[in-house]
Amino acid sequence: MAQSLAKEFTKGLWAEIPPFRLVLGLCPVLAVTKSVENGIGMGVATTFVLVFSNLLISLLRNIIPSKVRIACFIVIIATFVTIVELLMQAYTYELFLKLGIFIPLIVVNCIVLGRAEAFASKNSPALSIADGLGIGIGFTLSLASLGAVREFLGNGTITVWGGNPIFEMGANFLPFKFMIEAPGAFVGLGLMLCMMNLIGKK
Amino acid sequence: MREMISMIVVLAVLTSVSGGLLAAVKSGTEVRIENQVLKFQKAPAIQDIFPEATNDPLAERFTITTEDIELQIFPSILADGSKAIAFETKGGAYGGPIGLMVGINLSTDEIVDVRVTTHAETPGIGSRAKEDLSFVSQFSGLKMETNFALKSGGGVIDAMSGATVTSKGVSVAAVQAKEIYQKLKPEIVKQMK
Amino acid sequence: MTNNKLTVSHAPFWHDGDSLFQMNLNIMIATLPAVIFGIIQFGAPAVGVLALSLSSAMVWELILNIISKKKISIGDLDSAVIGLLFGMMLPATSPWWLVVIGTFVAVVIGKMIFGGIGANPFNPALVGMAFLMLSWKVFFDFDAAYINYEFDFTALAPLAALKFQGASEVAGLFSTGDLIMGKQVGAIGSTFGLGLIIGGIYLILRGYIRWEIPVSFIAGIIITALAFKMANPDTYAGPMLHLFSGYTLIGAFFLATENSSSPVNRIPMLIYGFFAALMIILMRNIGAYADGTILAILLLNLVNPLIDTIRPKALGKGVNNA
Amino acid sequence: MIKRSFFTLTKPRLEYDLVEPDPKEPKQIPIPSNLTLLLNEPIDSTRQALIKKGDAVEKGEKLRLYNQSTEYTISPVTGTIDAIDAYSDDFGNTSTYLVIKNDQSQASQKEPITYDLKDDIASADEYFRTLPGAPPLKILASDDVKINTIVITCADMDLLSTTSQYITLKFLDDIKEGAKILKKITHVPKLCIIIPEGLNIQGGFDSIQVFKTSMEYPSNLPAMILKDHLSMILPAGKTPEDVGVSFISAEAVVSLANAYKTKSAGFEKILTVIGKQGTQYRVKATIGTPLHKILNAFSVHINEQDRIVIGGPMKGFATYTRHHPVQPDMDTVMIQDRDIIPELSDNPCVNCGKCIRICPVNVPVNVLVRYLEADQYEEAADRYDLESCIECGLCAYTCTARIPLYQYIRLGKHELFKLRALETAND
Repeated sequence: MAQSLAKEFTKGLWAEIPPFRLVLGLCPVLAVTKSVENGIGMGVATTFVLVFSNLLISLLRNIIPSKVRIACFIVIIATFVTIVELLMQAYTYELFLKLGIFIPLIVVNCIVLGRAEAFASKNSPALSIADGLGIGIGFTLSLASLGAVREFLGNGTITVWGGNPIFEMGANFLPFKFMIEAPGAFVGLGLMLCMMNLIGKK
Repeated sequence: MREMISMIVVLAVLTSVSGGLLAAVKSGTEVRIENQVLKFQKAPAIQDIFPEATNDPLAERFTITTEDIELQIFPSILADGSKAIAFETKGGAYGGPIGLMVGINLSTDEIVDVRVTTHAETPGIGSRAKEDLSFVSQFSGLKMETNFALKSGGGVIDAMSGATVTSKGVSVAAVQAKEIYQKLKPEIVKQMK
Repeated sequence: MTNNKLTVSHAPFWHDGDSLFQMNLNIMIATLPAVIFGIIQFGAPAVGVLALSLSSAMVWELILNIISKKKISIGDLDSAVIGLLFGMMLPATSPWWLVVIGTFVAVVIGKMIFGGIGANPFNPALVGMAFLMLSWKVFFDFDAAYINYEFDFTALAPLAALKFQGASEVAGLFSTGDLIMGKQVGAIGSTFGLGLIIGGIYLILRGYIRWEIPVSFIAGIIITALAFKMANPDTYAGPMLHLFSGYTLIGAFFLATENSSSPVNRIPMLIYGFFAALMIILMRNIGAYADGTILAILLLNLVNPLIDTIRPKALGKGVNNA
Repeated sequence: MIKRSFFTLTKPRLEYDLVEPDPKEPKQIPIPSNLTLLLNEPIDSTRQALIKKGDAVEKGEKLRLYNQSTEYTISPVTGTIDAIDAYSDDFGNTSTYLVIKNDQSQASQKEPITYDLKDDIASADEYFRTLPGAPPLKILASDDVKINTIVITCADMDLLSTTSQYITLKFLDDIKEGAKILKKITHVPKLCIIIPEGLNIQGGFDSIQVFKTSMEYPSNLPAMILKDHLSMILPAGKTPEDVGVSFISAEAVVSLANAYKTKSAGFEKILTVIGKQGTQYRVKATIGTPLHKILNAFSVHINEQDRIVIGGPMKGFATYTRHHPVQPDMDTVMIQDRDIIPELSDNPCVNCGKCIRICPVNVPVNVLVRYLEADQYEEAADRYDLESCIECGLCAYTCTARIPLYQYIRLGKHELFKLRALETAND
């Protein structure tokens, strides 16, 4: 049991790491990775939703009639997303201002619905939590790393939490602003995918 | 038929439980959220606009409701004793709406100062509207009759170089503030006593 | 009678003698009037930028050839043309690293990773320019770039002046004759309108670019700008200012006509040129950018595969029984 | 090789050569000691062949491989069979070649074979398929194909070649005679004749309709003649025979007329030889003569890496051996010096659009070649008009990237044909 738990958890960190391996949930990936901080925030919010929706769907998997399962999943996911949104507004308002409209979009994030459909609705609660946690942390890591690349190139800083950069290039550094813009997200994602494939090929 | 009923029951229960849950969370966080909005968005702007206010504009805020607008007004008494108000308007820009807090002196009808509250502009380009005060300080002391449009649009405001759309958003918000003010001034004065 | 070997190959056994090298060489020759004028006007720094841009573009391609273990392909001069056109779009005061990064983006991201010559969906030089303009806007402020120069004409970039001061302010500053003769501030190779037109006509006559694109492009600029001016003469500038300032002419003759990213059938070429020009005027008059040429052409590059499906019916297509 | 002109605002025009007004007599090449004949049927080692090495053959004798064979060839000389072997062409289609040793001593003693001819197409097909000019008697005689129009082409298909025009000028009466025979034996309702615009022909052709074709390449290709003169659009992927039109060369008509006159087959083929400097020679050679005999007669020296092209510069094919024999359908032999051979490249298409502008039938060559390079032949045929191509070679002639486009298209059609055959077989 412990072994399969570990397996479900670790697969989300490399073998099926979203968005690179699954290439799912690209909308938030492209939109919020302007900085590491935003990436982590979005990742944590998604992880929260993922874990709880996985848990609940796994618990209810024998009750939910298969014909209306997608509707039920959406209701469950949407509930958790709204809760996350309200909590963020109440406790981390600054982050909420940055992530803004992308939080409600977690509802339609393919990763969340995908895990609900592909995993949680077929597996036990413990495994579903491990899966949700693994995928969520993998997602957070991807967002943070893409955020780091884009923030570093595009702004010359790396900000992990709280608005103060932990790393900053000198005043002479003229940042590659393109990477902060939306097209830079595509280019950055493409180059990272290319790197991952180069590493994974061996 | 059995399946049908079970479908309806499950969905109904699920939605009502989630509805209830959301209502509970919402009511639990409502006050805190409002405070957060005030604290992070409006308070700094108001502090900047009325640095020497002798009252507490945040605490004395009130809301004016007419048929089509609902407006939160922050009244202030300036150092020289004259009355002023501040309220927020929105103007569309590059990355979404720009919120602009406009402070107006009630007795002279002049703009005290304006501050950008919320924006989603590109860092380093449009975001200068918030950080670089030389742009917004152009509004200080302008009469309400002035045309707040950009110079290229026939007004008096110089656009930030390289950030025309953001500048335009700010100016649109200012023009909107002017219209609201001219329309609601009697009501505001009445409420302030 | 010795039985020595013969050459065996396939028909046709004639060729008109054209080659990629010839084509690219001719494009480079066509840029000469504008380039020489730019060098005279902006002096030694312009030579530096052009030389670095041309050489670094070729070096990037060479490096990519070596890394990907492909045949060395710089001999077809394609990256040289990319580098040269790229350099022509830069202000003479660009720092060296800007040029090198720009050619990297142009050649590597714009061309090589799509599969090299002929496979690029966008004009590589424009991809490089778009990256740089979004990243380091400050270097593309031509007024600031030439602050230390002394010119015997109005030292204002016409389009930036138009954007920030309005058409009525700009109206008297630039005469069409001055603009054509290069008496304006701008990028190294884009100011000398007459030279660009001469180069473009040379290419059209030699058959290396297709006349439909520049002609419909220029027609699009004139018609759209005129429509705007007629709607509101105070706010919008006339077609001549738009035509002879910014990147319009280099766009019409050298950028929009890039082979891989432009259509080859007649009607699509006309649509492509016209709409690129329409987008430029829209961006200049309504949008946020002072000069939208680069983004407008990139946008039309994007729809090129779609519009290029409009083509004449091939002989016998769909005929079942004659 | 024609270089592009300096200014090329309009697309390049390639014009057919016109035969000189008063052409010299062709040079007669003596019958060589060894002749090679091609037989369009592969060797089947499991069957007993009718002919074998060492067999004696007579001039005019019909040679077949097997009893059931429909393919045959006619020996142009009296002698012995020296070799029978397999031959394979560019695309790997196999056939057979026979080498016949000429034995003059025997020839003089015997009377030439004459045939028992009837005035119908089947009997003509029985003996005259390999006449000089290769008349399409097999198709005309076939019951599967209904031919209602025969077009006699006195215009040459390819550039530089003037064989057909020469024959038209010299043997006009034979053509008229041959046309009458054709009409009589085939009962085809419509007979027309194609004459190049610039060729000055005296006299009319009675009931035969005459069309003058333009001198601009490729207006003499069958699909273009159908379109320009017969108001028929050749459907993509179909041959002219499929729509009831058969093309026959002027030489074939002339040799048919002679064959009926003498009741025996002729073997003298007229050829245009184009030397390295573009000089034209005209020769008369027996079918089966190796090419080097002809070239030696004009002292054309062949160096290493030169090219011998059978056919014209646009549609011909290069042979790997100077022993390649003269064949019934051979019109032209072109020699290219190694220094003027245009080099090809493996560059990808750069989308310059020159092929699009020059293509006479609007094939989207730039897209098509991308599919062909990726071996997607069915897609190429369905969406990018592979089969509409009339194989004029102009796209490859003009290609900036020097892609062998014409070869890609021919290969594509060949592969497509194989794919379709496979599908039919599976069904």
